[in-house]
Amino acid sequence: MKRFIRNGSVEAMLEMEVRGGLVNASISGNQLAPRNHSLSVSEVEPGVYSVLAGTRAMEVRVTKAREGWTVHIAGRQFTIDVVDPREASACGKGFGRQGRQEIVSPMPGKVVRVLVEEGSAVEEGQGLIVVEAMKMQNEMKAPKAGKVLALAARAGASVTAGEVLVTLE
Amino acid sequence: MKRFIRNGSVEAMLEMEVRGGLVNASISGNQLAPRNHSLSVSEVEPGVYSVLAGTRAMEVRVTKAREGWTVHIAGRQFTIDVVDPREASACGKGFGRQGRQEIVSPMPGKVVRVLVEEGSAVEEGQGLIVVEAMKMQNEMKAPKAGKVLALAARAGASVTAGEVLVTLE
Amino acid sequence: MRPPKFRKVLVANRGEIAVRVIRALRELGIASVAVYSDTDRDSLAVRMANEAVHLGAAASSESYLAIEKIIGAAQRTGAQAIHPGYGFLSENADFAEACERAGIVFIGPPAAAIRKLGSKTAARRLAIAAGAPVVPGVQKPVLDLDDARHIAAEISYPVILKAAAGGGGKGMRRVNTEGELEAGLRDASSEAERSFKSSEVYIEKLVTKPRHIEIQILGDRDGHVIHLGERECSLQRRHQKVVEECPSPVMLACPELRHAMGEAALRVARAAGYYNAGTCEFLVDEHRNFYFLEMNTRLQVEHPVTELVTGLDLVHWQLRIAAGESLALQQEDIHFRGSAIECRVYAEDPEQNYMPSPGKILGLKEPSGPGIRIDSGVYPGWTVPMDYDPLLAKLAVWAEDRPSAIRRMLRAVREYSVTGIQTNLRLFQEILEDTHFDAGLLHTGFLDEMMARRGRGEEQFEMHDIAAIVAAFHVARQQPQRTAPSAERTSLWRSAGRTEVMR
Amino acid sequence: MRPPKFRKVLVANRGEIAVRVIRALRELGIASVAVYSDTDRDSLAVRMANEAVHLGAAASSESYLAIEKIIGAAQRTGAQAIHPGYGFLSENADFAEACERAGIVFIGPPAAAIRKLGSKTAARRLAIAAGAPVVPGVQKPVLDLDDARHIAAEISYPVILKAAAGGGGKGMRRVNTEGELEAGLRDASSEAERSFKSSEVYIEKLVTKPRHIEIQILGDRDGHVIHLGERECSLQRRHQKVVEECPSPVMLACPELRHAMGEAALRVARAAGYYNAGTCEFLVDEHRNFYFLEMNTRLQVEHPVTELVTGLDLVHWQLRIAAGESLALQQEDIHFRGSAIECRVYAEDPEQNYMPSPGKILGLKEPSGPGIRIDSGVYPGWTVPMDYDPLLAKLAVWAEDRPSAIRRMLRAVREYSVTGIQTNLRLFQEILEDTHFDAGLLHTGFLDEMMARRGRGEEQFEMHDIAAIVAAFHVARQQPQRTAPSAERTSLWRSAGRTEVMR
Repeated sequence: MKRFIRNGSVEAMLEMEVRGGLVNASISGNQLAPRNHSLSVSEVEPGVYSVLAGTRAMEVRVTKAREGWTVHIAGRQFTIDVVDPREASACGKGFGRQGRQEIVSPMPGKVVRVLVEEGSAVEEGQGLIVVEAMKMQNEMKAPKAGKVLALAARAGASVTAGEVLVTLE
Repeated sequence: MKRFIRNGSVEAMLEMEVRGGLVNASISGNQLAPRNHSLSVSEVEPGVYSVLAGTRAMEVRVTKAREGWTVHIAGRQFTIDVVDPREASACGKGFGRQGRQEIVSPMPGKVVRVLVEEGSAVEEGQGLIVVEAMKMQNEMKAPKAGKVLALAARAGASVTAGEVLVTLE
Repeated sequence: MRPPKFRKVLVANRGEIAVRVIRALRELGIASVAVYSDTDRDSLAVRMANEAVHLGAAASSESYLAIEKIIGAAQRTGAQAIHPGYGFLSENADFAEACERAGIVFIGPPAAAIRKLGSKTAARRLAIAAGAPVVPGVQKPVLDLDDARHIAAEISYPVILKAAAGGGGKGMRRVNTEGELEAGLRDASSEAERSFKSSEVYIEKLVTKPRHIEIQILGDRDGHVIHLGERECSLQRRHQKVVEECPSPVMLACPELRHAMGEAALRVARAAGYYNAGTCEFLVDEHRNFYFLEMNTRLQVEHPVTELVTGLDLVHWQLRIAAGESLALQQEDIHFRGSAIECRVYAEDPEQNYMPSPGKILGLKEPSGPGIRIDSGVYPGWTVPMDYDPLLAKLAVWAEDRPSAIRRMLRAVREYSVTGIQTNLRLFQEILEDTHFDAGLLHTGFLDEMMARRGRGEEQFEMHDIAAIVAAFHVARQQPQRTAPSAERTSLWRSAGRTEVMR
Repeated sequence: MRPPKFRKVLVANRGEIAVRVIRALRELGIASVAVYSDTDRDSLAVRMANEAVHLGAAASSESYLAIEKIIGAAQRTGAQAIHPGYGFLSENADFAEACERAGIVFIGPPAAAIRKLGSKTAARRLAIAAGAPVVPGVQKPVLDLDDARHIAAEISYPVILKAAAGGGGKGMRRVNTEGELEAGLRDASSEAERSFKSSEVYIEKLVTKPRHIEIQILGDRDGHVIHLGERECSLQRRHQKVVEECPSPVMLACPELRHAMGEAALRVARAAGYYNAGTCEFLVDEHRNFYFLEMNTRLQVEHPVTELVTGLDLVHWQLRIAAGESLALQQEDIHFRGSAIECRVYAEDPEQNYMPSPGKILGLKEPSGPGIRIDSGVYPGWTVPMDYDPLLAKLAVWAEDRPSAIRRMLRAVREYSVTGIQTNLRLFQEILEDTHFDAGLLHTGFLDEMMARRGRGEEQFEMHDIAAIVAAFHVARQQPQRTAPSAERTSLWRSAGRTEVMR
């Protein structure tokens, strides 16, 4: 089994063979020799794996992230994307910026104030909208100067994390 | 929704209506007027229900028993069978004894000694077979005098709970 | 000891403190009544209480701040007393009076004491009269910008603006120079207005690198008051406590300070006619001068560290005193054993400026074993609502001394796992491993400084590789491989030259 | 305190005690190595250790009793010392010696002390020589039935037969009359042979209604030994402890007894050249006479109650002493605060004569909050193997006095829930609510007597109804109703006239 792996901004190729509870894997990139690992991997609870690398023991937790997977090991956290090479081309997302910028809510919450109007010009760093959750208010600021193209949220509305609040141009 | 309920040796008819998190139920038997209950029932974890009867709060846990369901409330335990009346006739199990008696293992474990042979006569209370689990040995005794018809287990064999070990006639 | 006289008590709160109080009630053989808002129907408190009464919508004004609904719930269920927890109505004198009028015991100090201490300016005057030292400043509300300019210049910058009705860091602004004063005053006033419905703000000298240390007191209705020592609460983010401990490291170096601060706290409590549990908050400067700040007229979030070190159960005592019992303890009966630390587990992301993270808890593994205490209000599968405070649980440890307690807490934090939402658990690991923390060099700016000085640790190949392998393994288990693999195509990533070695 | 000198320690055990020791190692900054059999690959100890080494098949002889495999695992991982836990190799002098030969520190007493105290008859002789009182009886092995008849007649019936190499109630038989002697001797010998590979049995006077009380001792390699008070362990089933507490209720009535028994234990320990942690077991009769029984040359299962009351961490001290540290504590440094109780949570069904109940744990909810300590070796989803002891976890509580500790334990037991397998949790509720237990009238036959005197409580309509309704609701959720219900048929049950009112 081959998979492309993206760990933050770093990408690599993973070849993996699973036999019983044993996983033999090789990880390779452009600049280094492949690194080989032989791990005993056992799913002890849903999404929780007991991993033995030789005698070294680790507990690894995998949960779905907004994109890819969040992996916890020994208090450290990684965000990892796993892509089947056969599907890789379908995953090539556009990275280009079309000059349009969407301001999304960083958390679920309630819109408490809208500080701009549709069509108004804004400066970089200007406050656009205030979202409140858990007694904490978060002011979304304009990442660059521009014009408010669309205003998706009204004061008092509930929003989810990742929901588009304001579109700037 | 109507259901027959068996609670230990006691049986009753349950009529139940579910609306949102609210359950209105009526329980009736032969000898008493129906008892009505209106409960707020919320499944807070799989098989765990937070129940409010008026303001009275209870935590109720339901797990599969070998037959029916085990229900825990406030440290008490009930074993309850729930049968759809439409399927009740299919559930009429034979209660008749045909003189044949099966001795089953009360627990998962290992057979450590077989004390009788096939065909041998046994007296009431005679030891038949010893099963061990968790460092504790359990001697299965003959519930009545008879003859060993079949011996399903050998010494050293692993057995599951409820597995037939000896058949007596 | 024998249980106190109440048969049934209503808990007018939610979350971990409601659970804490319900546990105490169970231990004393008293029936408990929980109250809940729409979003809290499935809360742990409702699951654990003997009875539960619905209040209304999620908004606190419709539920946990709705005085009449709560008193109605107590009357309906026949509760003889109400425990207010902390926050919500716990320091509301009107509520305490409404309870009394309804013939229900308010488990806390008398309404008169709450009023005397409720405004920081009034509390400050009371403290000065009682002979407790206070931070230089002017104890009357600021009239306008000119007045503020005048006062600030007199006590000299830096100064701090504080909401008179405030608490929890709301309505507070540091002002370093006169140029910052106007904006600071505007922000503090409007936040105070929003949070406490009073824009009243006053000005104090800013004590630099202060420790925030508080003294727990306990008194009965006969005027017998004792103190249970201090809690060091200097580790704060946004003026809210994150890590607390007892003893304070400063007391280890200077044990006389506990006695002096304890006496000051008792003078304030006596002057206010205080009874039940309460806490005097102080700033302690680098020369170990201490200044009374305010008195919290309720149980504190961080009360477990005092319980662990003194062996007393504060909620049990609150209930006994409210039921009319005398406090059978003298000051010399209070012994301090070992060292306790508490970490507040919040649903927030310290990496994103403590962004709140409400949502569904998918997995929860709590530490246990020797010396661990957890006061939690959540369980796996529970959706942490966005409507209230982000406190999920309090993790406290006890050990024979501070170094052992730190190592035990580190062990506990590593055992703790919450998935589905972000928590600040990882931050504790950094704090506990910090050399300044180890040395006990604490002050209220500690956490911000620590965050500023942190560097990214050396990353190991192996951890990254294992994370990647287990993630791929997990994905493969969830989406079983297709039986007929199609011809492999070159990755866009690879062809674009973006495949690099994993660092 | 500073951590001891070991860098890495192997834990030669499984279950909750392996987890307990791993936690201590983490707290002291020492790397941990777990060992595991085939059935324990996914055990909590393996999940928590820094390293894990596979030993072999489930049978203890292939794994946790395989001396060479364990020493090999320590050598392979570079562990400097081995903690044996309790049971398995913990009291095996050959193992202690094998460790020493391999240059690995055995965390326990010297092999010579284990040998001196390993046989109960030898220990008894040592105790007599050291001036500790013993139960009337004959300290040499029974030769044959005639010899047994002679000895039993001399010390008078009832007597008790005990395996010389024994422990944990194995190879023990009560003999009330001469008629029962032959069968008793045969059973005790064969059980001793099976359990300890030695059929050696001796005879003692049976003390009626005895309390089982033990004294914890702690000593260093320089011969400095102190005791940490007692544990009351009278609540037993099948001669195995179920509930333990400190202080013993008898000490509350008679505090001098702690001192007298402590001194006796210290005399035995000194006579044996003992160091590290150990426990002297005594019987205490109704007149508060005490008799030395045996010394357990290892950590006890029930050590947490001593830790909770004295504030000392026994496993930390075991590690320090093994690393060569002096015991910095004097007898007068040991202070007893409050009251602690431990309940052993077993996978067994008390309603079916404590039938073992191995299997998969489907749901697990552990209590928490003030004063609760859980030492568990299991987690939800883990399959409790049939191959080992049924101990799942130890639940211990601390409170300021015994009545408060009982009520807190009752609160904790009610919060505790294990589904999927049977446990003895409900039994604790009965014990804790028992008036004889409340009065502290304990003896080793307590539990059997309590079971005999119990009556079925009054059953309430409502609980039965709610159980039935929720079961039906649960079934309906699992099997969504068919859209087109068929015509209803009369129930066989009903037509057979067996439908009765629910009681």
